[in-house]
Amino acid sequence: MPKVNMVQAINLALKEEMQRDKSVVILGEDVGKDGGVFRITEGLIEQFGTERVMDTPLSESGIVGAAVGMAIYGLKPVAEIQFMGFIYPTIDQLFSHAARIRSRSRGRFTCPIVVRTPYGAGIKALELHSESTEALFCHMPGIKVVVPSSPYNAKGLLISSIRDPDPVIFLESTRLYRLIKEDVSEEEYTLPLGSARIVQEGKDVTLIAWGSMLHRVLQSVEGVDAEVIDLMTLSPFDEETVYKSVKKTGRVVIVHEAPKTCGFGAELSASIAEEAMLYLKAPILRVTGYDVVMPLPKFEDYYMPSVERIRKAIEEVMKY
Amino acid sequence: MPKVNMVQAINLALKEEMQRDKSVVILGEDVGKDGGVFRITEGLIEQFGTERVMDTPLSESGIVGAAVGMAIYGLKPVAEIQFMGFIYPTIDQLFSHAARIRSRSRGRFTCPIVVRTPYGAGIKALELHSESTEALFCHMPGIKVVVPSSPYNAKGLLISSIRDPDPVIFLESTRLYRLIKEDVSEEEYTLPLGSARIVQEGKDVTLIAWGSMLHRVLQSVEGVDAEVIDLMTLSPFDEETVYKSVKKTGRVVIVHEAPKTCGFGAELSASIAEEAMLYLKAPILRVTGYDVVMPLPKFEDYYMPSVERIRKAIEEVMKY
Amino acid sequence: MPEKTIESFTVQRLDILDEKGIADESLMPSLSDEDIKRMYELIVLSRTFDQRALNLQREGRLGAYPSLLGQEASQIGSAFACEKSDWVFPSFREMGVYITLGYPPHMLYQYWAGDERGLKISDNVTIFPLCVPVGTQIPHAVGAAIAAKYRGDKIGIVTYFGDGGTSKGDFHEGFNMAGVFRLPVVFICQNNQWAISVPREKQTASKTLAQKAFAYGFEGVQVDGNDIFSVYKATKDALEKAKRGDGPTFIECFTYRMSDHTTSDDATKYRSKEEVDAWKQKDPILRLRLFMEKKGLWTEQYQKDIEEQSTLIIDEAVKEAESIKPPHPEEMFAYTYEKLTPRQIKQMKGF
Amino acid sequence: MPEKTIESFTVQRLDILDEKGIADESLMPSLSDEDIKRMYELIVLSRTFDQRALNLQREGRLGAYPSLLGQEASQIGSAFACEKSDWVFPSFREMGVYITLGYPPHMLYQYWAGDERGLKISDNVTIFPLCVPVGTQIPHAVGAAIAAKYRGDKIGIVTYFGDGGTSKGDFHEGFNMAGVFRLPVVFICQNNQWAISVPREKQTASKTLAQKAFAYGFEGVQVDGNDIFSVYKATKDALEKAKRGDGPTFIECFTYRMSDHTTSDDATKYRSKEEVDAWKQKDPILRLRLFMEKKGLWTEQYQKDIEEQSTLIIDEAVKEAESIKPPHPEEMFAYTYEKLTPRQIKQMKGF
Ligand SMILES: Cc1ncc(C[n+]2csc(CCOP(=O)(O)OP(=O)(O)O)c2C)c(N)n1
Ligand SMILES: Cc1ncc(C[n+]2csc(CCOP(=O)(O)OP(=O)(O)O)c2C)c(N)n1
Ligand SMILES: [Mg+2]
Ligand SMILES: [Mg+2]
Repeated sequence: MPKVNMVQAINLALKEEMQRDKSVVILGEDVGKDGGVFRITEGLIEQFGTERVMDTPLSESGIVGAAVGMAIYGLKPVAEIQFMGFIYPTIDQLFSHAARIRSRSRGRFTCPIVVRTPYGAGIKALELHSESTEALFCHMPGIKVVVPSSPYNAKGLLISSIRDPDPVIFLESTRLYRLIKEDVSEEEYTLPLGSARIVQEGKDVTLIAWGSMLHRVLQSVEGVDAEVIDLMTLSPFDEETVYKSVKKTGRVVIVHEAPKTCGFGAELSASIAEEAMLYLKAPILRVTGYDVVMPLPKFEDYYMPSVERIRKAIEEVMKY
Repeated sequence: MPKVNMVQAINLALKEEMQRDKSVVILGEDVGKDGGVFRITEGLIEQFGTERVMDTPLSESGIVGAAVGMAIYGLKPVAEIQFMGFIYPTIDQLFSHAARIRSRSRGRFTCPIVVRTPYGAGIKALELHSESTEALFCHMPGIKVVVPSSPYNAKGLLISSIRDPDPVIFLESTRLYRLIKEDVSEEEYTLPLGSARIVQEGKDVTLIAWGSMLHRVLQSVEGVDAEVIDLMTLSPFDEETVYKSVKKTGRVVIVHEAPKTCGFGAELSASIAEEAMLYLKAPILRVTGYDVVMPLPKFEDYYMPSVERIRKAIEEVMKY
Repeated sequence: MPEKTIESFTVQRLDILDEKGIADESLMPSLSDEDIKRMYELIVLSRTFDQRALNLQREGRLGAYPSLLGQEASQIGSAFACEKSDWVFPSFREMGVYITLGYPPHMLYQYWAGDERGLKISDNVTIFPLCVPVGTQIPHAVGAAIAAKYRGDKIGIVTYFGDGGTSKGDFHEGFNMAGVFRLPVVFICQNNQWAISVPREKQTASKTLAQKAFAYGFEGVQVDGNDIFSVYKATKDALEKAKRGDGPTFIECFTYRMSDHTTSDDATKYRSKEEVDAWKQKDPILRLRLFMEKKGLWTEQYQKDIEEQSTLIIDEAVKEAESIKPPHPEEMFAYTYEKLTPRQIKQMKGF
Repeated sequence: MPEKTIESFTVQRLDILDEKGIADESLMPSLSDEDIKRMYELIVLSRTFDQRALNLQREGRLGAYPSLLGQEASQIGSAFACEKSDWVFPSFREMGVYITLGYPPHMLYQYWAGDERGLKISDNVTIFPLCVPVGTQIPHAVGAAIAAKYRGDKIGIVTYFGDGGTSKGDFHEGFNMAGVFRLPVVFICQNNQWAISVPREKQTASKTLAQKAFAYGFEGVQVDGNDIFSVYKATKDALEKAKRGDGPTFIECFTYRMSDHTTSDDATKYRSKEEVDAWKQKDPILRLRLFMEKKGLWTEQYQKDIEEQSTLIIDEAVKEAESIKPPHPEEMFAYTYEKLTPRQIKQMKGF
């Protein structure tokens, strides 16, 4: 099995699905000849032509709006938004339409689109190139949100997302794109949406993370008997796995890079406080980005949850 | 003191601020001759002219974007978005710009805009006329979110919002517009942003709500020694008041009409689970809208948190 | 500045049937007597539907409702030009379009009474559900056209919006893509002169709406939107052009909203009786009737017959709409995703 | 269809200075020799700034950086037409505009090194911070123009964007409002033929970008964007028109992005060497030099002097930018709101 990074794994998933299913098409800015600014779609226009790999005008709302129309007609469009900071103009099409097509038409029409976008900090990029606002999309019933954490699960989750009959936001950590290589089969495989994965079992404390923060968590749990959960799908999230772990450990630390207030950590914590309160031995702590406008690179390291901050939170809950 | 409803109270606040400060101007769809579809701006164009009460083209993003530019230049624009369901196309201008003007220019420029919009269900309206997605705006540092619950506090909070040096989303419950009348002084008064109000003191359970749900909560607490908090400002919310109450009662029920997952109740619950865990006697419960696309009128009553559902939650936490 | 000219345009206007019912024969599209009668009957049916909706709303049996009064020629003329296989993406006022395409009137009433089951379109009608957020359906039409072109389906995609809709960003992004990809879309703007209380000249400073198409490299044309023959012809030609692979067309139907914006609105607050009265002379049904009378296609008896027929259909539709059992609360969850989420199942079981 | 014409337009193009440095005297704007030399010196300074930025980036001392190479005439010609009191809303590639308006170069380096303090504009320069989300600054210019008009300030508002920016919804909504309210805005599009890898003809199907203005009821003009006199004249005229109260103007500067999109891009992937080489002949600095030489305003010595001068300024700017102490972590919180929230205070104190 070839060892590939996440860019290659995502490229592989797209290629395989396009080979398998003629209704899968790609659209976005610079996805064609340029192969995407992160090279995710490299080689696809050569293999599948301009009809299936469409360079669009600079129109985020138009891209997602057109994808909705394509899906209504029966295609399975995979739209790329160049950075998560440019997804905001698509929110109207996502929330007013993509999320509601099935409901509005009582199932006559559906909206199986995937909106892929690079998210998160860690590559010292420009303003609006480091956003991590995944929680916004988890508050919209009708939309699913998926965040892979490795080449292997990126491929399996993307294929599932493309095959999913409902709209999926697929968030790819820019920091992870080229950070890790993994064995990724060129055979077809899928990973189910809505299922978390226990990366490491443990008894004393449950750590919950997704995307690039998972790796920081793994660096932080040394010497602790920690159970580490990679959520992978945020909406709908795998409640069962979370509660089961929390009921076992009685302690929870949630880590994400988005600002704390109303981040997805809030939902996790609230769900736990509702469903597993009696098992808790300590306050549920969140280690997150600060409640500030996402800063430029000079502040980036300070903004991001560090190993040190995560350790401190673990120590804190272990006091109880 | 005249007894007025919320429509009149908001109208009064706008009129007073426009009289006091020439830099306060209004823009939006149908805010002029028509006086707004809910009659909030009635009479203002006659009094202040078309230069200060601007009917705009049908362009939500343009309205908020123009308001940002006006604020940068030194005005204090109050923009009306006709219904909260049409605020989604403004999210890009709000999150990419309004929230960041101060930070991006390190304080050289600021963005004192108010975006008013009717929100929530309860008037059996069309699709996208009953949205309650306040939580989205609470996840964006740089933005404040205010939700009045009565004519009196609507006036005081709106005046504070207009005078606030930062962008404020001001959410007006359509259900409350004409539901209650209250004494509202024609004298100038303000209510501070970021402060909650204890509507009713109690010892056994803390209920937290805002906007129209506050009234449903008040109907539900009969016979219970409940402390009821009207949050009024969601971002930044009054942590001190919330924790103090929770530490006293040890039981919490949060009520909102937005879908449960990632609603603002999640943040409240998570904050409490972090800061006051050791005082809690029972799970923190949320009584909310369901995790479905906001339905049309035939389902509205079933969707909204009912007195019965709230009572049931109170009974549940009282079991502990 | 004295400069050189590098591009030029003209905006055309099409008028066939005048207010007196006289048609310019040189421009007249080919329509059989049966077609013309069918068009007329659809206008009468739509108007009957509309009038009843206003009554039902007044009685609290429907929610807020947007009347199509005055826009029948624009709606029925254009929809009549569609083939069964064409796709239509309407805005929210297109009850005349729905009816022309064979959508069951009782389902429209059901929807306007606040029951989303009214939007469960049957598989053989390719008209999309009503779109409430103005202008946002335009990119859907564009996307469907991309898909149809990709599949090699020789069909046209029609989308409707108002003069207000032309101000939205999605209008721009959709039109621009349609131009770039030369898509088989027919964009139909019912310029009814008002967007709630905002008059056309405050909506945009361009003299016509039609000219906006030139910004995207394709043709825009203005037609008398109260003249069903002009609307029909322009739509028919545009659909043929689309199917030939010659790209999109923008048709501005110059018409008038005779009614309040919706039943929640009071138009007397912002527009004059004189203006409304002037437009009454231009009633689309009046001039078609005069035309048909001259051709011997219209008689008093015919009028009575089709009015009766329409009333019957509408009576039946109301009865059917109101006899439908209220939806089961569980249905509220059923169409969020293909499958219920575990959390939804928990919520359904009661708090 | 035979119809009647109800509106017509022509799109004009302005060319003054040709590639050989010969100016059409009948069109030449009034500029003193000193003005012309100042313009030239600003081009040289901008190019020195730009070249250094590319070097610094290569050495890891700046982040990703978008070169303005080739667009100097468009940027400096237009900014030179601005008065001190005019307001400017740039996009992200307008380092030449910033420099022309007197923005300290060291702050630009500071910003591109990832330090937002570089955007803390001093009170006497009314140019707005760089805007990263393409096209979204256009409504800000429109809003500022509404405010200026309301205040009775007789100023012009200038905003810059690229050919890619014309596809965004905010372009449309902003332009439309500017037309409706007849605002004192000058919209400047640097059509540099590329939006990253998307060529101009795939961005939109209209023959010119200038013609898009007619969709909003005001004038659009195309100018040779590599000819500083054309750009200057068009901008100056448009600003005067704006200040007279005669509304907005759209200027398409027809130019070319000589460099990669940014330092993260590799343009050889998607465009040919031939195309780039052809545009080298049209270099804006070359033709201005030829013009000045003929007028006796340019000598080898002059060139050496101003190059030295520019290098000195840029050396100084780099030194200053790099000697600034890193910001204190607490500064990260300071500009979210006017006052810190209780939660921020808690966060600042450490988790
Ligand atoms: C995006 C959006 N903004 C505001 C509204 C509220 N609204 C409903 S219809 C309407 C006016 C629409 O005018 P036009 O496009 O001319 O269509 P018409 O009503 O004349 O048929 C407005 C402002 C809406 N539905 N969607
Ligand atoms: C809304 C948005 N989408 C995507 C991007 C990523 N991006 C940065 S520049 C650019 C191309 C811009 O092209 P153009 O407007 O012609 O300006 P130019 O780069 O040529 O100066 C893109 C797609 C962005 N910054 N903003
Ligand atoms: Mg209209
Ligand atoms: Mg460009």
